[in-house]
Amino acid sequence: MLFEEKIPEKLIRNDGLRLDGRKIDELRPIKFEVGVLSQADGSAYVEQGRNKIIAAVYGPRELHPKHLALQDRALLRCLYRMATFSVSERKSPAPSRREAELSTIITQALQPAIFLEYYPRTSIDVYIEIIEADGGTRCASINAASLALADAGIPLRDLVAACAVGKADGQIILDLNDLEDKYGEADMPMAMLYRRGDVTLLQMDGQFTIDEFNKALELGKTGISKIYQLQKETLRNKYLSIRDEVADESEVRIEISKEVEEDE
Amino acid sequence: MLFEEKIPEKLIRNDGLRLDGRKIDELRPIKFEVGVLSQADGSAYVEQGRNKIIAAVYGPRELHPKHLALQDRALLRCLYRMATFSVSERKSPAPSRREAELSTIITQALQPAIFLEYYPRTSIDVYIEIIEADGGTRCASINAASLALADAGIPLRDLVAACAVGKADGQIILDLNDLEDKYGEADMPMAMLYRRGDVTLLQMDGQFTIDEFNKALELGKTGISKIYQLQKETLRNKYLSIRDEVADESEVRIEISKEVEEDE
Amino acid sequence: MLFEEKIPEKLIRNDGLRLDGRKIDELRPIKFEVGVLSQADGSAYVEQGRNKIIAAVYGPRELHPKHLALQDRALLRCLYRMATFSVSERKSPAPSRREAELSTIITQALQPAIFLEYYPRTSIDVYIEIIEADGGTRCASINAASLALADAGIPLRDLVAACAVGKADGQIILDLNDLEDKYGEADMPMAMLYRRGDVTLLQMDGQFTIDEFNKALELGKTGISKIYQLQKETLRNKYLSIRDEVADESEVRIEISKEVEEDE
Amino acid sequence: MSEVYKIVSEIERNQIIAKIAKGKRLDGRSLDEYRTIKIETGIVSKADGSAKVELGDTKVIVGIKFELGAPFPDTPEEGVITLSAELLPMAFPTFEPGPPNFDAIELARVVDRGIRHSDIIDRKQLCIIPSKKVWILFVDIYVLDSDGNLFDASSMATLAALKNLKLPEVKVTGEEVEIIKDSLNPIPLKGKLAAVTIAKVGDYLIVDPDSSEERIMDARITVAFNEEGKICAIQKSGESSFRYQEIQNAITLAKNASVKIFNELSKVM
Amino acid sequence: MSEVYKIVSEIERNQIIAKIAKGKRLDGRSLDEYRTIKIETGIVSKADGSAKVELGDTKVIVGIKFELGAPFPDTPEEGVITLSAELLPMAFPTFEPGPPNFDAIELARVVDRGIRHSDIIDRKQLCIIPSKKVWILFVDIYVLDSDGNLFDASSMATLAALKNLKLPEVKVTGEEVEIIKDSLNPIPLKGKLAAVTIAKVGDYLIVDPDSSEERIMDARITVAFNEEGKICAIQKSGESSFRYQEIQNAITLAKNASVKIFNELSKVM
Amino acid sequence: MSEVYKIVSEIERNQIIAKIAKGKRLDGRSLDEYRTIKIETGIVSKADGSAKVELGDTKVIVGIKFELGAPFPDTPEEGVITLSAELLPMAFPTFEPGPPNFDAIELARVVDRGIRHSDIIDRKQLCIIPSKKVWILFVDIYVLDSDGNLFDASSMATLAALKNLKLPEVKVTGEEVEIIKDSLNPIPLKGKLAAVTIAKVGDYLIVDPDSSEERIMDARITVAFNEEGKICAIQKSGESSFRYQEIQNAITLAKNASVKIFNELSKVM
Repeated sequence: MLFEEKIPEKLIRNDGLRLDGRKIDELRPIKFEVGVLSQADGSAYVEQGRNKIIAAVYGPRELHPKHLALQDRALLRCLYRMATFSVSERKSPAPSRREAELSTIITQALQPAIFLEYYPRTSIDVYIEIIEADGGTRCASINAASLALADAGIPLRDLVAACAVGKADGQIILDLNDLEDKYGEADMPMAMLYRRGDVTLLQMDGQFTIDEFNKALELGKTGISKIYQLQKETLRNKYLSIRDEVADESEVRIEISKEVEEDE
Repeated sequence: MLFEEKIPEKLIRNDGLRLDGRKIDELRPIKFEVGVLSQADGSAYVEQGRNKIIAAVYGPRELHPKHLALQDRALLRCLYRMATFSVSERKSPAPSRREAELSTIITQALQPAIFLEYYPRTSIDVYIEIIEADGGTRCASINAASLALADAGIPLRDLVAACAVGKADGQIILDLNDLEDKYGEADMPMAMLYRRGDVTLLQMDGQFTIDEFNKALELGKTGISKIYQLQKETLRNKYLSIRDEVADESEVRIEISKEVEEDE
Repeated sequence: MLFEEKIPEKLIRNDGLRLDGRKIDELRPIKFEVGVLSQADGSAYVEQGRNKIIAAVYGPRELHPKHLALQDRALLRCLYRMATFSVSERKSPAPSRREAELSTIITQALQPAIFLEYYPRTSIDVYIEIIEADGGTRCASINAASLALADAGIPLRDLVAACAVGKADGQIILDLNDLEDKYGEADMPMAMLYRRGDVTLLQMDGQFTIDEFNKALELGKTGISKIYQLQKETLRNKYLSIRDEVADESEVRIEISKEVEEDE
Repeated sequence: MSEVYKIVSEIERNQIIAKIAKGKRLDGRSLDEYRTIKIETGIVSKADGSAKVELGDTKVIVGIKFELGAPFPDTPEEGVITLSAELLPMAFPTFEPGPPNFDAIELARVVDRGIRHSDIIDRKQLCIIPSKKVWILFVDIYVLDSDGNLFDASSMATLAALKNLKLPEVKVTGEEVEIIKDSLNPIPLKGKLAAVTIAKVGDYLIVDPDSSEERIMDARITVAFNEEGKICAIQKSGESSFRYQEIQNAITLAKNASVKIFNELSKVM
Repeated sequence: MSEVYKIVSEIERNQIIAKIAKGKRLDGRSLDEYRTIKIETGIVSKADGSAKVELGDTKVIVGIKFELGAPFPDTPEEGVITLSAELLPMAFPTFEPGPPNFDAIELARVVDRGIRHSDIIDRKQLCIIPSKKVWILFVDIYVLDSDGNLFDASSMATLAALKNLKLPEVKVTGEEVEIIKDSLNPIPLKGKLAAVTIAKVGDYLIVDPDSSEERIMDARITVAFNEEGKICAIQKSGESSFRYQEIQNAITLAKNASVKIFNELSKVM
Repeated sequence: MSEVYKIVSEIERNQIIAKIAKGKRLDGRSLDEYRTIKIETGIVSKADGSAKVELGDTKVIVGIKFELGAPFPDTPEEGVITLSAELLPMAFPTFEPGPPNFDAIELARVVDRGIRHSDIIDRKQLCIIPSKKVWILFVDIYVLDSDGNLFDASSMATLAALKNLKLPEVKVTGEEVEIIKDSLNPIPLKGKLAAVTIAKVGDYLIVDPDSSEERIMDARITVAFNEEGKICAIQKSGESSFRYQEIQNAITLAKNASVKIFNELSKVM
């Protein structure tokens, strides 16, 4: 980082909006795309604010080395990596502890969603690459990975949607950007199997009174519900466009995972 | 090390005693304790001078990776590690070559004592952690490991006892402390299966005439005999205290390894 | 490198000779020796200019780890390493990317020569150590490795001979030395199964017009033919000396690989 | 995991849940009961600060070494605290030697985040010359004996070791920093921190799980409080999820249990 | 390689060769036909230069970050360009996570050698104070989707990213280098470079192999040309050999194909 | 170790012991007989010092490179000698590529300790400016062919390479150190060192074991002497033990064998 960043005096402006013009309970602009890679079994591209993230899924497939195989279910392995140029100061290409930690955190957030017991002794590998980072990459990665799993046709109990909540200038805010993440008073990433009401990721850094915590938890759930809807729409559109393509050629109809569709 | 250490002018005072007040053939104060950990199969805590060392034993147990297994005996693996804060200058947490070397040296010193042939294809793992170091950690570690092996109920030909001898101001001295180790003229760690008269560790750095060497070897043996007695007492006391405890409850009598007991 | 190297103004002198006195199409002095090590199955020592290189071969032999084994042929593995003191500036003892790259390049250059299909599930290991480097170590290593393979009695389709060509002061030159490699305009290492006319190594750095390239390719082939003859002579002499030795003792005659011998 | 082990584990899980359903745990504790805590400080004379915590059979040692060094470019007026954790292979049958795995990294991060966000240490007081020279504290956690709930034990031990830490005075001349011999002083800590771990086992929440409970639990949440009762860090971990409502119940349980930890810390701080 | 896989692969190879013998490839291309090329620049705002190339289904991103640093001792008046490549495990079923393997190292080296020997960048213009301060460029290639011919795609993406790179102006006072804010300028590039890969399949040579062709090919040769038509780098790779005459034929094929690449690069450079 | 190998090894051991019991070894030597020693120096022109030793079929090369650098803080007036060893995979069928294993580390340590404690080199003469600039010597041992007794061979080769080492003169101006071209001088060595290895095979002690004897030996002891006959280093290694009395016998055997080594070293030193 050659040009020093100026520390913002306030994160919430006098008009009650945030520095990027958002309301305190407003998500950043989101773009979801699925089926973006030719070789992977499933893939998704996510932009959330200026985050640019690709997730790809391979599996269920034979697992190497074999001694890692689980007898009663598939082994889910997520790998979160950042491109060297994805952040202001160049990231070393060597895997960092933070990447190792987030890889496991993301695995734990996705695991309860997958019918791993359908595929004993195999692996399901999720690869996540951060092309550009802008705060909240772990949540955006979970959103991308969840879409890629659905795109790969892996049976899911529910989609996993994720979003951070936090505190800035004493107010509870939704979907923190880079600056808010860095200079805010609290940051709490969450992930849920939204329809089921299961919380699969919850971390918090900063300071919350118990009241603030409860308020934040509720706001997080609201943000997650919106992301969840958007994920489903993305898959529905993809499904329709596939059906159109197929219809042109042969009138055959492809069904995607019922789990994804039924809750409209 | 922020405060520079003053190099001592002499290691033997005019009154013939050493800087810590010991006679030239005197051991440092020793404290042995066994059964100090709840999860390990056997464990021991040793203080020898200001050395503070914990040793723990797991095994005989299934060995990973399997291709390391020996068909005709158990594989003994010792791992010697130093806590970062155990020495004056912070030790890097990465394993050092010295730790790797001492791990093998200690394995070789203990190996002849164990009936490894009783447990083919298994491993016996000895973990040693130096909490605080004060010269002679390899010998103190062998003493601790030997106690932990006995505490784990692993059949032994004999206890292994270890002690260093050396030279300071031209005199042969027993059980070198940190300063004597660093500024003395020779350092010779030894380990023996005392009752059997087998030397399982012998290293020397410094300069000895052949006469001095012979004198040092003899003094080392004497020091080892004292440590050996203390090891046996420690185990006997533990055995008695277990018997007492057990007696209180159910009168059942527990036998510990006959090998350890018979030579009184 | 404590003394700075002077960059030469010209690489070809006014008399048309190169700085080391060679003609533009002349090889450096070469010394080939086989059977130089006692433990390896085959070995060779090569001096090419001031390059000093040892190659050794083990195999065909059982392969560890086993999952690397190929069902239909032997696995050829070459390992190219440089001694720390082989170059002007001390080389770090850790394996470098360049060493990893050259190891594979050399493997690819040798592979087409070997009847790997005769020895499924085994490995043939070629170890190359650069004792001293003087430009063109990859070609000299291939020459050494090829001799070591023959010395190990491994059946070969043909010997692999290698040599670099390049450009200096606008002229196409054969067998570049260190200076020519560094300050010349192009460097193109080549390896061939000479008798078969198969090119197994071809790399180029620098700038060639297509005409220059064609000229260089032809000159390279000529250089390779000379090296090839020398390799065969070396093996023939060794074979004769073995036959002599054997004859002295027992009159038994040893045949070395027919492949190597037939093309005289 | 072998089939046999899985069955044994399933039986064990059922036993533990059956007991919990009756309001008791295998070692006799009630669901919200914390184990005995024992804290000692100054146990390693070559460390600049040290402490040992026993939480039931769990044993953790923390040692601190200081060094002079440069601050991070983005916090030129703050000292550096580098916290890491080792799960020694002696501590548990399945712990293996080697570089820190996820569990060790997570342990260090959770303790670090609690300390960091509770504002217990003013990092500015570790600064000597802004942008140039600061104190760097290496805080190293060693788990010697692992009978469950390493987060809470390590958090206590770290706090006690920081309390035990002594730094020398320095004399600054231009950019030269001279350390004044035998001038060791403790550093002021603002308040205390209590990290409390709650495990979910089936439909039950239990406080301070031991290793047998951790083996069969579904998920776990650790909540760190400062003395004012504010939450300073949360970490949910484990392969399963919490119901939305359970999160709130866990926070309440943790808040109540924090009282005992503050009491024990008060004895040494 | 399992026996089954080997047989499948043998069948696939025969199908591809049968088609090639008739002058066509599985995707309908002729033997000397290059796939569609799509180049975008400036795709990562935190990178100092970036580009994405799609070559058929192959997708490669290149990002560049600059730093101030010291030159190499033997080139005190030249900046440093450090080029590396990652074959992301998402890009192909058999790519694995971990440090760069031979394929990644070879990819970076071939691109690097092409750039280096084509003299496209005058490294001297990256020098600020000789022997002391120069620009160091970290050029990182990420392969996202690997449908064959990574050499050519990465080479194009690297060139486009270099064209997209902007460096700030500096003010030099003695040995102090101050970077002037918001003063970014592109660096001048001299000409362009086209790397063209030819695969050998049986007795045939084909241009721009896709992943199915690479799987069954015997060997491969990549030739890099500058705009004057000079050869700047060659790399033969693969486990088999080229006949002496085939080498010369491959050079001609590559020369012809380079025209399309120069055309596409012209659109963004 | 496979069962078959074990049986073969048992047979081999019995054969060797049977022969030794009659006072002879497989290669015809007597129990206290050392193999032929051949020492060459200056074999690598790019090294600053080098030597090759052949001990029977065992072949070891040592090369030394110097650098200017900082001394260790606790020995500010001494140069640094960094000694390491590589057991090249070409040297023996079971040697594997990779970072130095225990055997390589032990080899380097034993040679290092002998050199260090024999006071052959006055490290003070490697000091240029106390606390600031000293010569750092990298002494690298490469085992090319391993037919047993690497300790003794490496020790001789290291000594010969040190004798062959030449350092340039320097001109010191303030804290600047300038190296004077073409001003190479050897460094003075005080005396010599002989490391002698004795193997225990059953109840017998043999001098200078070859690789077949090392394979079946019980334990080994290496003793290093200086020219005055003082012991400078001892290393017992191997999985078995020595009887107390055998230790003293081994020292005597080693002392006698050291004469031959001193003789050979005298030819090149």
